[in-house]
Amino acid sequence: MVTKEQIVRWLERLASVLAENKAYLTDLDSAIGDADHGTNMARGFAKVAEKLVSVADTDIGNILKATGMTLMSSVGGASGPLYGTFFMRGGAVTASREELSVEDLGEMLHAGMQGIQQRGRAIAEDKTMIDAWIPALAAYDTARIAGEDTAAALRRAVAGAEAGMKATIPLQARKGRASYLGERSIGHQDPGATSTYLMLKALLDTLESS
Amino acid sequence: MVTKEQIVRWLERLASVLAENKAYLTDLDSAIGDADHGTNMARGFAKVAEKLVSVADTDIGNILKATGMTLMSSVGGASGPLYGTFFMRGGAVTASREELSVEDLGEMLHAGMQGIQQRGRAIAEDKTMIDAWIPALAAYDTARIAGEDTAAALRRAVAGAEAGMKATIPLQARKGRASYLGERSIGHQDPGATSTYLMLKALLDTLESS
Amino acid sequence: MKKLINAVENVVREQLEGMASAHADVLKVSYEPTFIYRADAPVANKVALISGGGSGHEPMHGGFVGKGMLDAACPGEVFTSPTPDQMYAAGSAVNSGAGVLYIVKNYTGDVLNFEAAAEMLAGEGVPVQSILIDDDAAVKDSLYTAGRRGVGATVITEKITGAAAEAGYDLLQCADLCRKVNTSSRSIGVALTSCIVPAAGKPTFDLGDGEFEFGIGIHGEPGRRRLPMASVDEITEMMASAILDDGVYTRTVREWDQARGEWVDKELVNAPLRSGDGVIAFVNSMGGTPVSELYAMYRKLSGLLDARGIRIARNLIGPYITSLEMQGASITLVKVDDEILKFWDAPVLTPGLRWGV
Amino acid sequence: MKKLINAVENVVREQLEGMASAHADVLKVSYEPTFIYRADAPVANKVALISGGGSGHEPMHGGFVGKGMLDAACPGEVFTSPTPDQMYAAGSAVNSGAGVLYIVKNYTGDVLNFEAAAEMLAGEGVPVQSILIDDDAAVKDSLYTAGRRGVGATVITEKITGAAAEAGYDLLQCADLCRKVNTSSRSIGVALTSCIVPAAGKPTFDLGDGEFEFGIGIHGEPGRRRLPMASVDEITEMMASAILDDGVYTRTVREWDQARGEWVDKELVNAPLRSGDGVIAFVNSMGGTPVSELYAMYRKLSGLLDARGIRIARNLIGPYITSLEMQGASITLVKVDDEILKFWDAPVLTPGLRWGV
Ligand SMILES: Nc1ncnc2c1ncn2[C@@H]1O[C@H](COP(=O)(O)OP(=O)(O)O)[C@@H](O)[C@H]1O
Ligand SMILES: Nc1ncnc2c1ncn2[C@@H]1O[C@H](COP(=O)(O)OP(=O)(O)O)[C@@H](O)[C@H]1O
Ligand SMILES: [Mg+2]
Ligand SMILES: [Mg+2]
Ligand SMILES: [Mg+2]
Ligand SMILES: [Mg+2]
Repeated sequence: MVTKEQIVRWLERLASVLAENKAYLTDLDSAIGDADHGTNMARGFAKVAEKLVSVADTDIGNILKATGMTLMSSVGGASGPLYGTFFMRGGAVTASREELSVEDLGEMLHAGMQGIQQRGRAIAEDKTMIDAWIPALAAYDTARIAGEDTAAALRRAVAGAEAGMKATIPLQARKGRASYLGERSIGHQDPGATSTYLMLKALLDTLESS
Repeated sequence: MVTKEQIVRWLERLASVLAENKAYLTDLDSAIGDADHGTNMARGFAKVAEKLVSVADTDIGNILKATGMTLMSSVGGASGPLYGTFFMRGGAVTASREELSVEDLGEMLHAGMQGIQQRGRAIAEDKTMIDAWIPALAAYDTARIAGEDTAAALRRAVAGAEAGMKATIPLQARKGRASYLGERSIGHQDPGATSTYLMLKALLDTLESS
Repeated sequence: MKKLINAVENVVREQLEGMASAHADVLKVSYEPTFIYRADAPVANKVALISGGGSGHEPMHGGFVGKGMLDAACPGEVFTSPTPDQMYAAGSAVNSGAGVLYIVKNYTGDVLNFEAAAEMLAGEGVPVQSILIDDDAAVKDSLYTAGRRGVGATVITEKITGAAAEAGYDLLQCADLCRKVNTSSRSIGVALTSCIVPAAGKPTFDLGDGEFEFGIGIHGEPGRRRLPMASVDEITEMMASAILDDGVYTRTVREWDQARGEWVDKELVNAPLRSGDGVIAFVNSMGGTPVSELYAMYRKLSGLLDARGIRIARNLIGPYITSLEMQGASITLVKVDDEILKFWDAPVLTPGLRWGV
Repeated sequence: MKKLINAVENVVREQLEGMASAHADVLKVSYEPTFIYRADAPVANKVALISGGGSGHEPMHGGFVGKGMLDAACPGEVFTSPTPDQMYAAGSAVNSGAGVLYIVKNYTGDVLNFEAAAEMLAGEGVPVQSILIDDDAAVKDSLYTAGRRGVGATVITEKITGAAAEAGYDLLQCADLCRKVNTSSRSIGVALTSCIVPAAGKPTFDLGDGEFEFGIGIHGEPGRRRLPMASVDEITEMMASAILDDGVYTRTVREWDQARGEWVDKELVNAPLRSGDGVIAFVNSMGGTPVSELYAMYRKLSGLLDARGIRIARNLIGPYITSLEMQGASITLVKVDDEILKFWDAPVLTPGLRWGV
């Protein structure tokens, strides 16, 4: 079970995690992109943290939608509309909810990931954030079906995201800015896959610390 | 006495002297100007050397005028019209002459210097080529009046030019590009005064080597 | 980094304020969200043209707002795509009822943000079309990349489509013309130096004294290859071949289907230039290269086109789509027909491009 | 040095060839001697305007040849003044009988060469006037220097006098108007970086990473002083004060007296700008500074003028009188009256400046 308060604390924690990892993400992006992924994400989630003040009292669906809208209008770049869509779609399937079961959370994550895929059209091994989402949700689903609880399922998801993130290193990018590097994109970890991992990790840490 | 052949040899020698001193003059100009005096003068006298082929058989007046016209249309900068005027005025007072007495040469040099002054309006101690011409011609006149021959009078003129050239070092420029440096122009030898010295020295060397 | 700026956070905002006060007769600027729009917008019965992208490419796009060109432009932070709320607000502000055409450079960031905006605007019942500009011949394929980037052709399509909108073309006609100009265009760019993004404070990339980058986008992103510095004639020859020897370019792009209210795939084809074709030859400075050097490039280019039997019908030479102070240049060739030429020649009154008025 | 050039000896020639082929409808280029002239010159009954100077300041002057501006321009080698034979030949080529006005920037080299040309042309019976442009407020006096250098006002006088000539002003009227614009103008420039003259192959001067040069001419010649790098607001404030707090400027210049056939001295006076005055505000890039940064400068400038009660009647913002790829900017303020504004607004069709046609 994930409560509304935990969702809020997750997003707050994520804002600090991304602020801390700003340079790290930007460095990853400077190797195969334009050196702004850290700045983009930190800027966007700082805005989300501000926004949370006024929406924390509403429901989970609303909080996630507000998060998505805020990311949409403050991140820019490729990642802005992708993560924006993730949260807006996630919000749409959690309308008026005060808490999420392990199934609900899975539904929310799947809806979000589907949004990212529809918007960005990336498939597995394009070397994008999708390469973190796919194994993460596969692991989550397996755990959920096996009857594990939310925290346990999320622990699997985080491990899956981390593996997927690392597996982007040997890939050649076929989507986004990195694709123009061709073979020169090989050998670098995808920044978006990394922020996806940080996102799931922050949710897990929130659940575990409460 | 200076013959027409000596005038031609002078101008030829001057072309090589200026080619040799191109970097030296440009270095002087880079300290207080725009680093082109050597290039300007070398370019102009290379053209004069080319031109001489077709005018060497005419008279001194014509040779000097052709030199002046060639300098006018090939040197550019401040020094182009100044030296151009020098030779054109010098040519005007030596029309149809095949040789020049010590008086004739003096008249030629004075007419030329007057042209430089009318065009450039510099007076003594403005830190220009005029600061070489004035003492040079003063020394020439003194020697001539004392009855010395052309080579002897020229030897005095070259010494005067050299002294005048060196005396530009402590001056603050009041004319030309160097004037914008104000006090920062002090301590540098004027490039135009230097090319004037080289010009007279080349004439002396021509007379002495024949 | 030495630039005529105040605090890096305020660079874009302050430059826009200066622009607004300099060109109050032509345009206005809205902040929060940020967009530049025609002083007389919405223009009754006219299709509204909107473009946008990261800042740092001036005069594009803001400098092309005005009569005969764009109705609005959405600037992002330097080299960062703007966000859907800007594009949506701009669309709402300048739509006269005749609809909104988004002109979108093919950079993933721009594309995704404009797509979100188009959905929002269409959701409000505003007729929307969205055309992708993807003319960068430096990118070889679209199977293993995000497709060709939008570069010099952007300026040309904005000018030509802007004139057509002014002349009364409806939304679908504007979209068709815009797409036609794009599929008639190919570009290639080179960088001699990097630029410095104010917020980064250091050069985007290191380029040795003796090398240049061939086939850059408009941010100094890596090109096809890095080469030893060469003469303008040699560089121009390489650039011209990259365009002239480029085969048929086919790719699938996503366009908004107004009737169905969804994105549909469209196959677009650029045919190679052939002897007998007439072109607009656009020789563009990346910012730091002076116009005098562009003329040297144009000199060689016109000789090369001549030898191929390609006629330069019009030209545009200067800094129009730049990367801050980067030294370098790009060449865009746009195959023309009577319709394209007519709208190219039509009057335009913007801070960045002006003739006939 | 990385530039889009071939051999350094051919830089100017090849750039002119490119320019001639790009703008054949507007201008032609003669070589040996070199000058750029209006395609339709001589224009019957019109006073012919000629300017010139070292190359490297493009679009000035060649880019201002065309309808409503210059009839001819004489380019020298890079940063080296052209020679009298060019100016004389240009004068002979474009004189329609209504006479020739030489517009001469006050650099000793330019002045002396144009003087020689004026004498030659007058010697042929051609009516000649020669007006000096000396607007650089960085130079304090004319007693201990060669006087103020000619900088930004050159563009403005060429535009305004060109329009007057087009409107039928005779030679003396053109000269009077040109002189009036000059004595209504003051400029100040700053450099953030040096440029590289192709033939020299290395920077003209060394400017540390943390400093800028205040009060440069247009070749990066030393300015008033070298200062630690500052914000655009601070730099603009210094520049504006240099112009606005400049007292009466009086100097003696040499002008050609047509009737007497000789040079005569003329005393010229620039009055300080005062509250209530209207100005043309010209914010110019030295080449390498992007137009976006000029807008930041314009933003501050317009605030400062506002505070002084000075109204910006018109503005011009962009790279018009440059020093190759140098980063930096200049500000020129020209006090206007109805005559000046009328001719500023008149149509102009040149590669470098175009409106109304
Ligand atoms: N089409 C796409 N689908 C999914 N993710 C993508 C796509 N294109 C790019 N990305 C992700 O976006 C990340 C880059 O984001 P960011 O740097 O913020 O934007 P930009 O590339 O516009 O500068 C990449 O590392 C990648 O994970
Ligand atoms: N008004 C003047 N009268 C006499 N000589 C001058 C004057 N102005 C400059 N000069 C001379 O010209 C020289 C510089 O010539 P040069 O470098 O060829 O031209 P520029 O200064 O135009 O680059 C100076 O060293 C000085 O001697
Ligand atoms: Mg990025
Ligand atoms: Mg010099
Ligand atoms: Mg980016
Ligand atoms: Mg010079």
